[in-house]
Amino acid sequence: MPDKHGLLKAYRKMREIREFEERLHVENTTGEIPGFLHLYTGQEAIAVGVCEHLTDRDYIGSTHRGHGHCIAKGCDLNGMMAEIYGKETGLCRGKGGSMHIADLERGMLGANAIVGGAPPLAVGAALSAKTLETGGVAVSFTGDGGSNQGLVFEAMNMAVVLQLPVIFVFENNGYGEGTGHDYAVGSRDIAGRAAGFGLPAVKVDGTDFFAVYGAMETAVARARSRQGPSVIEAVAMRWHGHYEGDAMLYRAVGEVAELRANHDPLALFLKRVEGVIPQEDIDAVDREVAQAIDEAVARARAANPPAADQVFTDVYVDY
Amino acid sequence: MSIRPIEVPKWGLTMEEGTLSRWLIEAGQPFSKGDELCEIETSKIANALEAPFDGVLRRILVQPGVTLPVGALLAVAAPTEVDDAAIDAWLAARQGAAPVPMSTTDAVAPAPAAAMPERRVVSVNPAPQGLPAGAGVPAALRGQTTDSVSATSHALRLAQREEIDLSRVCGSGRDGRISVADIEQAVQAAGGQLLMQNPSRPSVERGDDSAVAATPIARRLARSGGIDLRDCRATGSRGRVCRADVEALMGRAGASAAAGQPAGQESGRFEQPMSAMRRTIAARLQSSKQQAPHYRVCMDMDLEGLLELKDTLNRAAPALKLSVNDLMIKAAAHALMAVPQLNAQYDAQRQVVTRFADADIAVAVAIDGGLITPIIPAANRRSLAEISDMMRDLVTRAQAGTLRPSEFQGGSFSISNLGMYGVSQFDAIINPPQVAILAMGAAEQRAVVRDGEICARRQLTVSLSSDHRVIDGALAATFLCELRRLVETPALLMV
Amino acid sequence: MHQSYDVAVVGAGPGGYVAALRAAQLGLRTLLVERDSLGGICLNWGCIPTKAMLEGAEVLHSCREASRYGVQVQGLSFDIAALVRHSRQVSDTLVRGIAYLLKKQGVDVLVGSARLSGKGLLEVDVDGRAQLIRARHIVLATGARARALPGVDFGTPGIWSYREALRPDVLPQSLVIAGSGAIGSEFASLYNDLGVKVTLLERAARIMPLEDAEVSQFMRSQFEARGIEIHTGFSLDQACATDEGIECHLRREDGSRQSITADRLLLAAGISPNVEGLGLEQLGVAMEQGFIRVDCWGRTNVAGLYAIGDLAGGPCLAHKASHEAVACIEHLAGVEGAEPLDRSLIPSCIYSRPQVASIGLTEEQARQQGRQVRIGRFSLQANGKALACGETCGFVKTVVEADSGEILGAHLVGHGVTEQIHVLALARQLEAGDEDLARMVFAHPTLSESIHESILHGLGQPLHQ
Amino acid sequence: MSIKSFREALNEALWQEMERDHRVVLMGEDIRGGNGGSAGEVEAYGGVLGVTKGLWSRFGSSRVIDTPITESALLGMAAGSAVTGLRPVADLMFMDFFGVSHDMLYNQAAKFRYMFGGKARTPMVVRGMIGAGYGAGAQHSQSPYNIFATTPGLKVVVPSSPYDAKGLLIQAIRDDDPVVFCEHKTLYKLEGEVPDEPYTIPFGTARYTREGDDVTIIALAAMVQQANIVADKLAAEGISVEVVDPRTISPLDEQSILESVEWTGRVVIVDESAARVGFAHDVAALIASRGFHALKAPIELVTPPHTPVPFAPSLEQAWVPNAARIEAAVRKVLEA
Repeated sequence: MPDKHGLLKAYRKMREIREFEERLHVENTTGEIPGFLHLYTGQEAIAVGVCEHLTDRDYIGSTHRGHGHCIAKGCDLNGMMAEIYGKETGLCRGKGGSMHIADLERGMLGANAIVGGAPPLAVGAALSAKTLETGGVAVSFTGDGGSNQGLVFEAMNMAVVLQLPVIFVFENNGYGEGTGHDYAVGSRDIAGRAAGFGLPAVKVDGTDFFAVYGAMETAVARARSRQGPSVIEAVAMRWHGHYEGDAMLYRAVGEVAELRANHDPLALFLKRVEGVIPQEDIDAVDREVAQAIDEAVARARAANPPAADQVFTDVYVDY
Repeated sequence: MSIRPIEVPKWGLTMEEGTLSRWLIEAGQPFSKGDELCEIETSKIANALEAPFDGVLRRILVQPGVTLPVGALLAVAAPTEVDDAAIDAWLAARQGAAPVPMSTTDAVAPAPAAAMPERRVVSVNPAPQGLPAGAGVPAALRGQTTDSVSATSHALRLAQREEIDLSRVCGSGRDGRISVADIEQAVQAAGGQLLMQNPSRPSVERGDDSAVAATPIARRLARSGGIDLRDCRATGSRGRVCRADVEALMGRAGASAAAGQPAGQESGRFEQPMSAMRRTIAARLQSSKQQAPHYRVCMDMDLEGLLELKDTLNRAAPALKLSVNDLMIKAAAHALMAVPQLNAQYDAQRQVVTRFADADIAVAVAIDGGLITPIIPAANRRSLAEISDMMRDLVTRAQAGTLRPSEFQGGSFSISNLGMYGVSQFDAIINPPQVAILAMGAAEQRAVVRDGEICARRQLTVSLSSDHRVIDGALAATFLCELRRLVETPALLMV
Repeated sequence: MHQSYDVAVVGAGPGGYVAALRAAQLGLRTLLVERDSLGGICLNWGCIPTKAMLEGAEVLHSCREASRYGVQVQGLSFDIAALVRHSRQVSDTLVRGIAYLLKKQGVDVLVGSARLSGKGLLEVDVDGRAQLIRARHIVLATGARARALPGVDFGTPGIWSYREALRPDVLPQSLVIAGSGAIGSEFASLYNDLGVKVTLLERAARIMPLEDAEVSQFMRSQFEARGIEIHTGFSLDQACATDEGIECHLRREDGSRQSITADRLLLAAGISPNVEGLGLEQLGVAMEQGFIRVDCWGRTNVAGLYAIGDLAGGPCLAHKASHEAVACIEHLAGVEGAEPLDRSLIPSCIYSRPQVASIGLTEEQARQQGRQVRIGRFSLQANGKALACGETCGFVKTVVEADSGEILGAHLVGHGVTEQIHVLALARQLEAGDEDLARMVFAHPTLSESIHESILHGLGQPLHQ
Repeated sequence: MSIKSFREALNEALWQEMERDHRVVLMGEDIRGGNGGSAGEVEAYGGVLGVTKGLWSRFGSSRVIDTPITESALLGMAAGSAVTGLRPVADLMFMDFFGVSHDMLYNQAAKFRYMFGGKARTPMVVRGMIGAGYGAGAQHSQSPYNIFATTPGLKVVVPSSPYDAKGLLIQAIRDDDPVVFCEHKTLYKLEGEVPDEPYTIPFGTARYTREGDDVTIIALAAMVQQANIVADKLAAEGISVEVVDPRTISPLDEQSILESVEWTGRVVIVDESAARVGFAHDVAALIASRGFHALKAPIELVTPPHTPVPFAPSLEQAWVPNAARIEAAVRKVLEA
């Protein structure tokens, strides 16, 4: 359980994610944003609950639904927004986009548009941490859809074989694209299946910041003390479609409304900290975050697109 | 290993020489890449030469105040473990690149004249064997390439063949690697031209397409269009190349050749672009006039004896049609044998004077739109009849434009004669890389004093222009004295 | 006018003017000297005006034969003066054309008599004033003239050379022609057609002695059929004017004599080169049988001096002179690919009626050279076009080397053969063999088909005989 | 300088680079071998063909990492560790196995730098065997370097001699980009002079193993040896053959290829990768588009047929390009 300062910081992160994603949900309709958007709303507690245990020497590997992970890991909001707008001021200079936001200085190994792509990379980052003795750990985020990929299994096995400081976080948000978790995950139990690889695996409520935070505390402690990898399955349904524009014909009428009413991670968080954090502090954070997101959008829109000659740069370090 | 030269750098495209102002480090001192080694002045700038690599300055070859062409050797660097003998050997191997200050021609050492009989060339410093190689390479690029330069295999081969120093060529490839195209570009930028020909079988045989079965028309068409019949398809009867095949190839070649635009023309004013020949003449003579310090020595000669000899011979033999010019060529050739220093070529870049065993005399011939200098090779060994016949043939073919390049390129000495226009005397510009040219006026009746009496004699005035870098006044005068002796006692020409 | 030239050409006939044109084309400064008129004998007194005259005779002949085609010509009359006028006009037109060409190419033309005054020096007498010309190369192309015979004086009225024969004021009653070469035979045919009683004398055993024996034999029978009296094996000893006309004294080889009298005597017994007054002796120019000795490029033994055309030896034909001119100039100018003239490729033509055209070797010459030959023959009597035209008089004879198939020679007699001969000239030039010609498609009906048939005959594959 | 085999040269390169830089780690199945076996702590393999022999004994398990048979995780771990500070050398064993793991190379490692706006470096090397000739069958005999070379972001090395193998492998390890290092299995025993000290050969510099005037043969790996045989044989007939070994096909030394073509005007390209859309076709297109004017004859390609690699030795010999086929191609372009 973090202290008051930590709680307010966690809240600010969750609020940032919420504002960022809801603002994109609106801005996307202007047609100014190229490509696909996969929004994280509803899962804020997972990213923040995990990343509050991490520092810049620790690495995370993300998914195509990566905005929340980026913000939680400390990526610059302006840089992220500009990247999503495809501008030269973006974190990846407009060459990555929403699905490939990365910030290696923050330990963010990149959102990853290949489902199941992060775990092997996180294994590699953990190998670096172990070999170079940085004391760092590596975390991979994978969805319930990605949990079925063979290379995810390979990664878990490798991590166990080499006893690497890596934590595999499975965010079970109910759907892999338009296919339900209950259909696609044969055992219907991601954590239970993972345990078979020979590592501790727990299942928590992903809308509950404190549950995630607690599970991660244990896993990080194991990793940092060279006790090997862990698995956390966190369940939190997404509020938006697979991508922006998804008609969500696969969801029952009222499902999302019910989520908004009863499973809002931010609301649940505020309820828990009632009396601990003064309301005016909360209000101040809300105001500041709204302002920051306003500014990020304005800056992103005003920024220049990358010059055409940039198409040729950054393929190789040296060629 | 790794004895490396410190050379006069090329700062900017137009720099051709630099004067060493002072050394900033002493012999024996080590230096690092980027250290300033010495100061060099050019006509445009004074600048410090930065060390292109790490090393120890082992030997300073040039003292302050000396002017040297770009690429000339200033000093030698080598690690301390390299002994002096190795450096001496290295210097000797670096053919002819020994520092010969431009300002002191006296410094040309009387070197062991290593004769190369097959070429009949005697060189003050050993000349490279393949004389045609490097012919189109401007002096600024000539030299030996050290193995530290990054270049493609063909670029290295080309550099070796054409004697190009690749350190003076900018590479456009990865990490500055030099390609064949880079060399071509550098040579062109410096005003030269490379003949890129693979001497392998297809090129050697080029032109000899007689073995190809072809119709007479196709053969003729191909010849006139410069088409090699072996490049043509053979769709004609009995597997022969026919007209259509040749034309198909011409069509492809012709499509890429742009049609020339007629020159702009306003009322009363005509712009005429310089012809290629004019441009060449302009460039060569301008460079000669600017670079070679010309001076003239004149002398009158009595022609009575020579004219009498000429008439006697012409009368006696139908096959002889000697002119004064023919006899003067012969006389000059003999005089050059007596004063061989004038029978030479000078390579300012390499600071080498090449002397020739035979007098290859170039004779200036006016042709439409310019002039050309066909050569009587080994005029000293030819009879008057041969010289006369060759001259008539060369001059006629010069007019008709049918001379081959080998007939007008090179030469060890030139003669220009304007006597037929009634010119008494004139000065000529040296035809580089030669070192002297003889200008002949008309044979004129002049009142001269002989044995205290004024009498009319036919006289000729000649003017010798010499390059003072190589030929001093006394030498020029010696040559003219010898020439006069031969002209006034023409029977000597028969010997 | 320049002070000095690269090339000076003396004589503006078909050799000289072509040499000057070619030299100027190659960029050489060129002078052409002519003492009379441009075009030389060929244009003024030879090839061209005779053809104009012969065409007149041909038309007259056709009119006489017209009734065969149902054409009735009444009141047919002939005016020799008008024909002469036409002939002169043709010459004038061509001469003007030459002058234009020379001017266009930048050739300087000097009218006067030239004389070599030294090596590379020409002295030209222009209206009595001597002009000195210096030239690196001097090309002599002064041509030739009708050869005079001992005992026969050209000054005598009634004794003609071709010049007089080309412009008679009136037609003579009778004409004796000495010499049955091209000139003699053409005039014999011409004057016979014009209604003159013609007697043709030939010192050799047959007329047209340079042609194939079969041609001579055929032409003799043709001429005799037309009423031309022919005496072969006779030489003209003497001719003198009498009241009855020109009395010609003839002598046989065996010494027996005979005399004939006619209104006019035309001397056509060969030609003499115009070597006189050129100053050749002073320069030591080497001669050979009256002609200037030259190599295949026209070079004499004197440096820078050349001779081409009739002056340099036979055959004395305009086209031979022109070819020599080009070869000579191209060689001295160093033109790549210049080739000397191959004399075996020169066709020769006699514009008599019927015409004679030939190229290469006669059958006799070929056999004398020891070559195995196959002879092809074809008579125009079997040629459809000839029948249609009523020109069945003539034949084609081809001489082909047996092993190589090379067309060694061809001999044509008949209407228009002077045009048809070029098929065979082309074949020789391109070294097409008889098998190639056998495969060649000849249009039907043409007179040229006879060539095809003769070739086929030689190959033993005749179609129409 | 001493005589070493291709295999020894590679081993020496790895050894020297691991000595020089503690960030260099090796990973792959059985690069040590023996892990978890009943024989205890032994080096059972040192690589299936012995390339990594002795390295585990020297550098230990933390730097010579035996992995499970798990190519995806292997390359993923290599990519992830490369982008976070290590310089891994992953041994794929047979390059044919790229199929089960290609995402980590194709979508991840190759793209990091570009996709992340130039902020990532991925200094990893993927070693693997290529080539037919050992009767290894359709799944262990291919030469898929053409497939790697299509991917921007990957560098592809195909050495043909011990000297090149060492210099290029050291360069590959020191290179900050992902490098696919293709070792032709028939070359391992090939011996040649190799300097004892470490050295690098810059990528994108072709080597002319023979210089000549009449025909250019462009070849890689084992085909270079075949081309050299042909060049030496034809030299005796007065036919002068130039053999160009590009050594790396990405980057490709286009200049050296084009200059040789400019010089000779006649080209034979030998390529073991594919009958269609292979390295040979790429180089032929390069020459056709930028060196067409120099060509005196149509370009001749010598490739395997468009079939999988057959097993039976008689079939495999017919499949793989050899000196006889190269010689025939050279004669064909000379006659054209």
